[in-house]
Amino acid sequence: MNQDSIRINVLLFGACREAAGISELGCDLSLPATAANAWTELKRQFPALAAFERNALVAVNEEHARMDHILNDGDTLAIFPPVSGG
Amino acid sequence: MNQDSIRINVLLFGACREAAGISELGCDLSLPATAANAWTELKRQFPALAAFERNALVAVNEEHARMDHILNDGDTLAIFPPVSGG
Amino acid sequence: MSPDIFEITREPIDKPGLEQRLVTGAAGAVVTFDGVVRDNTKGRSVLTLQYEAYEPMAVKEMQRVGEEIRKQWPDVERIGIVHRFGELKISESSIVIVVTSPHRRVAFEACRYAIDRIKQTVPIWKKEIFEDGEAWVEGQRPDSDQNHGR
Amino acid sequence: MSPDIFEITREPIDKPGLEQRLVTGAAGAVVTFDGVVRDNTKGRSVLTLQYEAYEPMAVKEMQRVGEEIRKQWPDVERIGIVHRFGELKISESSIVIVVTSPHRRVAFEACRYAIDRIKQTVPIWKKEIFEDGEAWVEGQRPDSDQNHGR
Repeated sequence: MNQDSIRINVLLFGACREAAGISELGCDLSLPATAANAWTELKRQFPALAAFERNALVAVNEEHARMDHILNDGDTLAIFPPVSGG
Repeated sequence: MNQDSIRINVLLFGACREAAGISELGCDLSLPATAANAWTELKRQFPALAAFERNALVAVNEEHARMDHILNDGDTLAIFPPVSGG
Repeated sequence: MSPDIFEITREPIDKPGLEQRLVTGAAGAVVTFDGVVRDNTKGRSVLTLQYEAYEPMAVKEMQRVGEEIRKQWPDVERIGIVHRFGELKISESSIVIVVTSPHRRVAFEACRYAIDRIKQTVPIWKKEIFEDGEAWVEGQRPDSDQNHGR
Repeated sequence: MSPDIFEITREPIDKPGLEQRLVTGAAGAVVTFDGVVRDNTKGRSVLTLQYEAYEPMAVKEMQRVGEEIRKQWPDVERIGIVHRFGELKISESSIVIVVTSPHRRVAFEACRYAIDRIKQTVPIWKKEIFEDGEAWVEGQRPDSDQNHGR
């Protein structure tokens, strides 16, 4: 890995996981990288995720985050639809 | 019992029962008779009840009632302080 | 016959059993209020509480609270109210109220209404036993509360 | 260490056990919310519900709800929140929330706040399994709710 890119861990949950057909993967991103950049890359790899364009939420390292959140090497990015627990 | 008087059953609860030192008694009242008349008679028999003059509540035949409720022969009159269950 | 439950008992209240009897297939929310004996009143240590009930009237008044709830919240599935009397130790339950409904708002509102009303209308009295004395708990006069009238 | 309880589990929730761990001597009110699986959604028969959780984050978010409660209602004695995941049958509990406090108002308000917040912030998702199909339950976007921001 060179210093112009980072590797993050991606977790998918709920309908996003089901659409992508995968629950966890590694993802390389060029710097500077935001959650939105990761989302774009994931949609490229898993086109079915495009259905969640307006609804997908993200968490970085187990904290709710916004799409403009800046990612660092080794971060865990979770992608999911609005929560529906309880 | 003649037709000018009735006999009622009286029940006392809580601090009223404790003050009177009795939980149940029969009481004869001249007609026409209200709960207030019964209360006056009870205070005569059990002077300690006077301490509840402002607080005593009544129920007639297991229904909350006002002091001007008219009593009939055989009625059950309950006398008690404000409730404090729960 | 109403499927609701209104009981007065000397025995410890079986809360899980009560809840189980009230969870219907249509229920999505179960809200339970459990009133337990506190170890103090305004800082003064309580040893036990003695509850006294006018039993038949208390059951009737609890049923009336149930009717009021069904009128105000038609979506309620089931109501259960069990009040204990006799001598109760610290942390024992004096009253358990269970309301089930399809959605949570109704169960919360109806359960809270139930305990508020019971404290106004159900003929039960309690006396606190302290280490160095005892005292009847003062109830509110009904006319001091606008909600009492009916 | 906080005496409050925040757990995610695959196993059936032990509601009486949870309540017992949270009833302190100073507690006079125990309010419990129990979310159970309804047998229908808008009239369509449900067979089971499948819950999926982002486990470590879900526990963190439940703890955060607990912190919010303690800030808003300092009189709360104890908070317990247990959320189950996996496949649940009709009338099984998906979540149990218990709040104890000296007096009832606080326990009611805090318990209701807890379930409202959990439905907004805790990363758990559910899918309804019908006789003839299945569907993820749609959550609300956080920005559609003013309370979400923090």
